[in-house]
Amino acid sequence: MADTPPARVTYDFVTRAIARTLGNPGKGYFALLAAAVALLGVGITCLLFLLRYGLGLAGYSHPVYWAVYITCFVFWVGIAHSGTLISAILFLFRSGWRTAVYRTAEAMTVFAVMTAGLFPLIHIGRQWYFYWLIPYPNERGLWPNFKSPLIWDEFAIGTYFTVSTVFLIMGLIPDIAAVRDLATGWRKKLYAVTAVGWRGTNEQWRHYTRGYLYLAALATPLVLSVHSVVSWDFAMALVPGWHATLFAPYFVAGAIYSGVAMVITLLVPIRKLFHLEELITVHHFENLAKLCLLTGMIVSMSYCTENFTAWFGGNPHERAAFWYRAFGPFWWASWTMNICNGLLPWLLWSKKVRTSVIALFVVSIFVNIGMWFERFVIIVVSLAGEPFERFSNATYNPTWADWGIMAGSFGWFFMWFLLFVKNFPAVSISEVKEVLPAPKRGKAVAA
Amino acid sequence: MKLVNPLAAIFHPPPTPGLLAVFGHLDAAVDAIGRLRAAGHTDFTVYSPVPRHELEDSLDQPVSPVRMFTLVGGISGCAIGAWLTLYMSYDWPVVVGGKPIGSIPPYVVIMFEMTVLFGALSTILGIGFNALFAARRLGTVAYDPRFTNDKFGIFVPSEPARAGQVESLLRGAGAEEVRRA
Amino acid sequence: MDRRRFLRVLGATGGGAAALTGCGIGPEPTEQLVPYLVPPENQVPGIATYYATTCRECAAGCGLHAKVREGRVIKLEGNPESPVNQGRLCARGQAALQGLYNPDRVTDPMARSANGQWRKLSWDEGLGRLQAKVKEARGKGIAFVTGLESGSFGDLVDAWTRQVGGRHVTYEPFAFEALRAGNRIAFGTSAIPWYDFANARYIVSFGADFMETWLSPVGYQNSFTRAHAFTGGRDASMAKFVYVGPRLALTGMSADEWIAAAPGTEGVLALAMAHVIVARRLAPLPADVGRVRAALDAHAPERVAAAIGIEAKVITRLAREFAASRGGLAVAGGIAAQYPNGAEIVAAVNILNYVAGQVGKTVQFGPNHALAGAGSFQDLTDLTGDLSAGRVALLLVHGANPAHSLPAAFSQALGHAAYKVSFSSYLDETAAASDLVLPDLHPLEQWNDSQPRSGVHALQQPVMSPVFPNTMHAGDVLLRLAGRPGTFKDYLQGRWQELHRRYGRGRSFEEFWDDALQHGGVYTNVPLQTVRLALDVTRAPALTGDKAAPGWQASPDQPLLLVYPSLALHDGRGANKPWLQELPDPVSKITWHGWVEVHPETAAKWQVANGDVLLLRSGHGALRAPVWITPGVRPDVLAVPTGQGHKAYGRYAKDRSFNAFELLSDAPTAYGGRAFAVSVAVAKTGDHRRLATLEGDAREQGRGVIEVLPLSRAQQLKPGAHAFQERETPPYADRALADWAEAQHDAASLGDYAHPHPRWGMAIDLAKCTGCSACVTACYAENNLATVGEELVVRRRQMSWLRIERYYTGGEAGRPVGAVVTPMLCQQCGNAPCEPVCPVYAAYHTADGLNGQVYNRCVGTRYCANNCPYKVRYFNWYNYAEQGGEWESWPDPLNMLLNPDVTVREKGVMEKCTFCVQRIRGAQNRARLEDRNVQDGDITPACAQACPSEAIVFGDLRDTSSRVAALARDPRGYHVLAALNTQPAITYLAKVVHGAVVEG
Amino acid sequence: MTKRGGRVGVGVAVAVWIAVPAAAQTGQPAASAKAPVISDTGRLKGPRQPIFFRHDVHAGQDQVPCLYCHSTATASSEPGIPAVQTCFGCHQMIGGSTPSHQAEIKKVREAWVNKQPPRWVRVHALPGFVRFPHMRHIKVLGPESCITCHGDVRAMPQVYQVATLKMGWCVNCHLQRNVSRDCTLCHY
Repeated sequence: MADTPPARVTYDFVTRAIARTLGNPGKGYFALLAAAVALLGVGITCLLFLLRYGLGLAGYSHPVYWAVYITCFVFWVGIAHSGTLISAILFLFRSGWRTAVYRTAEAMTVFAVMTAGLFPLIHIGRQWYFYWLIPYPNERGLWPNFKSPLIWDEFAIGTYFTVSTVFLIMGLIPDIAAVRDLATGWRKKLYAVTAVGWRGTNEQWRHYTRGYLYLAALATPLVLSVHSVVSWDFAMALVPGWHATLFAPYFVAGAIYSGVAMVITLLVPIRKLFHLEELITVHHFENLAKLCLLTGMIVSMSYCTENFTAWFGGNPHERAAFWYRAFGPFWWASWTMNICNGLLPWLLWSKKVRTSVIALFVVSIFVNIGMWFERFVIIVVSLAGEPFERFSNATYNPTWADWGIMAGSFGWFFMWFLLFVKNFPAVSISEVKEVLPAPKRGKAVAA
Repeated sequence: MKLVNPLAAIFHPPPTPGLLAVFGHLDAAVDAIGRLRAAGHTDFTVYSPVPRHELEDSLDQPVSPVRMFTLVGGISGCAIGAWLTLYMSYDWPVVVGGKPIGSIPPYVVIMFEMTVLFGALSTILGIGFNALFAARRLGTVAYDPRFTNDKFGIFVPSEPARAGQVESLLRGAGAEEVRRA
Repeated sequence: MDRRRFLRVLGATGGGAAALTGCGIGPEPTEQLVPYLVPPENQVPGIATYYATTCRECAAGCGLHAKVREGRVIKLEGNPESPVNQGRLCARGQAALQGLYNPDRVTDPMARSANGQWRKLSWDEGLGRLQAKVKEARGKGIAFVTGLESGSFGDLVDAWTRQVGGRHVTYEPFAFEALRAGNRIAFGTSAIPWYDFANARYIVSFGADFMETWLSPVGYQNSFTRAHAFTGGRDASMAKFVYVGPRLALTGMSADEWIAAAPGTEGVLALAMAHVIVARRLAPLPADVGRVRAALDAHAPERVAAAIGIEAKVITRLAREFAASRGGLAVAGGIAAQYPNGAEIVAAVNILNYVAGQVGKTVQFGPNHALAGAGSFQDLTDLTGDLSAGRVALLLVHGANPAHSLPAAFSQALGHAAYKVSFSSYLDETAAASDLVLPDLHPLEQWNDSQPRSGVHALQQPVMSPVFPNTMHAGDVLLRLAGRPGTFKDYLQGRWQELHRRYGRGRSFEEFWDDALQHGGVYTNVPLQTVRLALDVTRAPALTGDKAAPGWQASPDQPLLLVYPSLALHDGRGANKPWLQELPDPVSKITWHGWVEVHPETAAKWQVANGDVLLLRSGHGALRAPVWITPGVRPDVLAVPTGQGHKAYGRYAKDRSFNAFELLSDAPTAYGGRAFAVSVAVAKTGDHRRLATLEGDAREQGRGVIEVLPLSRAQQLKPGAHAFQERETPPYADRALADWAEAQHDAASLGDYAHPHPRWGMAIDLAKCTGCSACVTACYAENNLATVGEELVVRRRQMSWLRIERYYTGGEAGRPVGAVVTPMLCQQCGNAPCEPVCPVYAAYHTADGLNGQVYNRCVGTRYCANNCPYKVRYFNWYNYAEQGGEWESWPDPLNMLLNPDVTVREKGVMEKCTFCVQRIRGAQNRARLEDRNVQDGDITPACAQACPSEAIVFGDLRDTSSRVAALARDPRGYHVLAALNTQPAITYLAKVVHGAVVEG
Repeated sequence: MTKRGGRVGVGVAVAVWIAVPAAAQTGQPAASAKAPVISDTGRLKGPRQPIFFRHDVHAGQDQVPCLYCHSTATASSEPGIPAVQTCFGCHQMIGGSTPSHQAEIKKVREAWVNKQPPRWVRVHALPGFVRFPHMRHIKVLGPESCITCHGDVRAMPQVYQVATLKMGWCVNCHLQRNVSRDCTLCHY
């Protein structure tokens, strides 16, 4: 660890600092929660209209059969990825700094996957038959088509949601026990149940640490696979601008990039509001920024590769698609994406930026916007720009139904996230202690 | 003869007699474990707020059997994935896009996801089983809320007759506090 | 559909309906079964019966086969026995169904009460009122306006008007007065001859849009294709087609050469060509050519080339080619016959045909068109004058809507008529201004006959009981008014006694009548008449040589505006039929509204873009039209279609876009016709509207969707050659792919795929396809396609399974402008990209090689549509079948035309062309009942059946003896986007052009 | 292709008089010899029809072949509901032996006279997206095969649905008989 925590950060300090975040919420919290629920209400209203009248209320047109909903789907799945990256991959890499931020990231993962998972259900034409995608024995003797990338998606997203939820709950158990032992009243009862009898005995830790390791080992390839599978939704199709072998690594990098940005976006206010400056230090932010920088560079590289192969490959459809992206009617979306994702991460080479929480917060928001537009460009602009035969070329105009449900998804996500941070430790208690020097007789020695 | 409520026996079992030592320092707890093991104690319980390798080393327990659960779960998940895709394809053969009916490459994705899903779920099951098995006496041994905060603890079951000896051993190792239960 | 409503309709007419096959994707079946009281003859529930009748949508009089299921007509097809249309049918003819089932039909007799409201009457009341008015108006002027009626009804009207001392005015807004006048000038006869396109070797059209609205579009298009099609190894090469006109109309898009002569100089060009032929003796000249020699000398190419706007050597070349072909055919029509000098242009073209020795060969007087009998615009303006002067006490209107096509004068004049009676089935502008509406039966519900051209006696019979039982045949009304006994059917049969005497060949009248009904009429040959140049031929001003460029003079700020009839809506009578409104105009691809065509240079000069609304002001009226920029119009010319701008007429027509007739003068031309060209002042309004177009990009951009071969190259192709490389892959990769496909086929050989099966395929000959879009409407009719309305077309939600793509070629750097068209429909790929991506197998491959789409399995992920490179999958964004819903496509009783063999798709479901799988399965069922295999020709998809050019052939590709398999082997054959290795089942045969190929 | 011609076929009745015994001679499996007398119609299975038409009397006891009334089943995808004329053809002369029969037959005659066809309640229905070509099934399985889907109506005083007529049921039969189960066989 680069900088030693101040001496007053002891085990007891950590427990109390984090347990304090679970106190009775203030007006600000309820205001935020109400805003999230209101957004969700907007989304639900739009969805009800959609169910009643049909998908025509959204802005789809003839060649643009997927649009904002699938954009949001990919966006939210992408957001999810950094959580698992930080909690599983960095766990395997034994990166000590992850402990302070991983819980937030992982909760974000679960809620982002929950949000993402709604979109495939919302965007299908006959939402009430969504269960036909599930291989269940039925009277008709029909099964789904496992050759369809959408079924891969269903399995990938389903597995990802299950595993990341399990992983989150696993990590929470010792912390809930810690909170239980400090709490009083109804909270004590709640935590007593949810801690499932955790006491930190040697037997518990023995199985727990082993199991946690294997879960991390399973989650690591999973996280790489999920966004690869999502990218194959596009790469398996022959739409120019989609059909690229580059897509899996490109999407995974992009996902982590956007996810890390979202972690920063969420952590900055949480740190401030919950007074966790001593636990989540600038050092943590700098490490996140470095991750952001790395993945951002991969994404920039992918953009260059994509455009280069489109030109170098000589395929007229491919060339036309990329020309349309840059200079067609959606130039603004493409250039938003290019500037936010391709140019902005270069700022992170500067240590000044990396160590300025405010600067990082601003950059992270732009990265989020850029990454949303990246998906929009890939999905909508590719479909609109080069439908192989020019006669079907058409434009696309999103409607209130698109924006409403997208807003609703943010409401849904933040509602769960806000409920989580106020009721469960948003920073891991036991794991932060792991990287602190253990109390020893005599003077404390760095672990 | 007084009837024993079986539920009460499960939820409110009689406490196990023994001593609970509270340690403020990790090395003191490690020291105590060493002394207890040297003295021939085997079934004492160690509490710690964090998993520490020092404690693991001093306890020298076998590797958790959870990994077998993961392995079996993963392999069976992969097999279920293969069965699901191939059986369902051939049960009602439908040709799509000129591809073979049982087309392995796309099914690898399903097999992989099922491997992870079943591997993860059986890992959880493994942790649960093992921890529950280990915890069958848990309610009966003494506990202190500080163990999830900043204190380490050791509970040594002992007959009241031998308690004094154990207590002095614990105190000698540096226990801040020793309670009889 | 609401079956109970349907049953009520039939029940009221004494019928009943047995178990109807359900429409609708919902699981709710019919709850009640109502049996027939008496089973109707010739009708078996579940099996279609066909009745022969005649189309009355325009003056061409094509023969129809009406397909009737369970007592209701569900589709109109061409009658193969009719010499008019050879079993083919245009979009308008097929859409007659939507006139029959139109939700805005007048259901009962109505009279206008004192407060201006409509009040329903009983028939006795209505007839009594009319009777009284006739009595009252006797001697004070009675006028009966009808459309062109060349049969018994027209005669009855004639007889009745004579009886009551009135007059009968027949009015067709596009009546080709100039053809009659021009023929009178040239040959002294006002007959309109029949043109033998099929045997022409060189065709020059001076504005004649013979594939759209000119005389007999379906028949002429069919025979044009016979001359202009390319057949490998044929002795005679394909005829060359030159189109002369200021605007590249649909007909012009098929031309090998487009000459955008200055408007009004078409006749000069014809005379210049005639001059070359005469001066250089390129053809054996007729004896009386001397009569025009002086006039021709005044039109030497060098003298007139500048006025026409082309080079003299081009004129000489055209004349040489025309004469050398020994089968030249020059036709004049369209806008060329609607200038103020239209008659002279027609006369000039006649002279060209005459000096080339083609009159009597490709131009045949004898089987003359009935249109010659139509009244002229002059007749109507005379009537308008009389109306305004109060000299008409009773006006009766049937089958015409002059208040729409003469919006200012006639509407005003109507106010001066004491009493106005309309027999219209719809509340059109004229009917809405009437005092009494006595709704006629729809032509598909009534007896009548017509004589579209000499020798063709076409019968009309009711093909179903009236949809609205309280309507009455106008013929019956007249018979009752005249106090004559019997029904109109009796009257009709009475008139057919004479035909029986002539053509009965010893059969009883009953036999003769039944035979005529079965065949749709009596078709006889008419001897040709010989015509000679008229003595006073040169008296026509244009032929004197004084005026080299008659007509209109260009001026930059007063461009010439041409008003041309819309192919789909014609003069506006099609405007209340959603099929026709949603049918993209074959040229502009715009639906549901009008537009003004502007050349790109002009648009750049004015700085207007597509959709910018211009204010066009002529001396007679003004209108606002959105701009559509096209290279297919001269820079100094604007063009607008007719058809829209109705003030009444029904929900689909009313208040839609503009009425182009408003710009036109109400004064007749010298030849009694109407001038459809007018100078306009143009002003930008600053408004903009999104065009409801299906066109994405007007240029094909070398995507290989449409391939074109020059004739010289096509003629060299030997059988077995491949003009188009199938894939951009080296041979070894091709072999590997073939081996792979073989292995896949083996791997899939189980279940339904284990046995040898047909592979249904299609061949589309682009050398024949003209882009007329009859197939599009046929598809709508056969497959229950929803019409979605203007707003949704703007958002590209059209459901047209089959679309005609039109790409422009040339235009820049002086390259000649042209257009290429292709039908684009599901290619039924062997390796279909849409199939593997469907998560529920709703898109899958059938054993017989179709790209199945199971509507009831579809959950609507739309992945298939994204992955379809041909973009031929369409999604049900809304519930178009919802009764009373905002997007309802078939408001009652329009839903009665739904094909019970095809599921009506629910919202959220993907749909697409299935090669009319219901027809395939039907043919297979029939073959199975007869213990035989399906034979080539048993199955004809709706598009192939309708196609006037016979460009589409369907069949089994695995049956090497089938027509389609032979065409698939044609060296001109290619697959669209073959490089994607989708292995389409549709083989397109490259278009062939005279001269060089111009890239897009 | 003439327009429908004659309206009322009086000769139909005569034809029926000949057809019924002829049909009886075609050697059909003897169904129940005598249809039972039913006193309590309320307890019969199946929906109640406007006229208590007894298939057990017609098809069972009197052995009228199914195709006599549902004649189009061999030619069309629709089996056809017999027209009132068909009923009246026989019942012009057959008036019924018991009062209850007579009462029901009177309804048929009234329907004919009043030109008001009865509104039968549909028993066997398929969703709108399913095509079932009756003629192909009869062609392959024979004219006696109606039982396969409709049950033995010869023993049903009032017709009720026997088979589920759901997709799995159809597919099962197609599998057993090794015929195609291509989706567009039935769905288009």
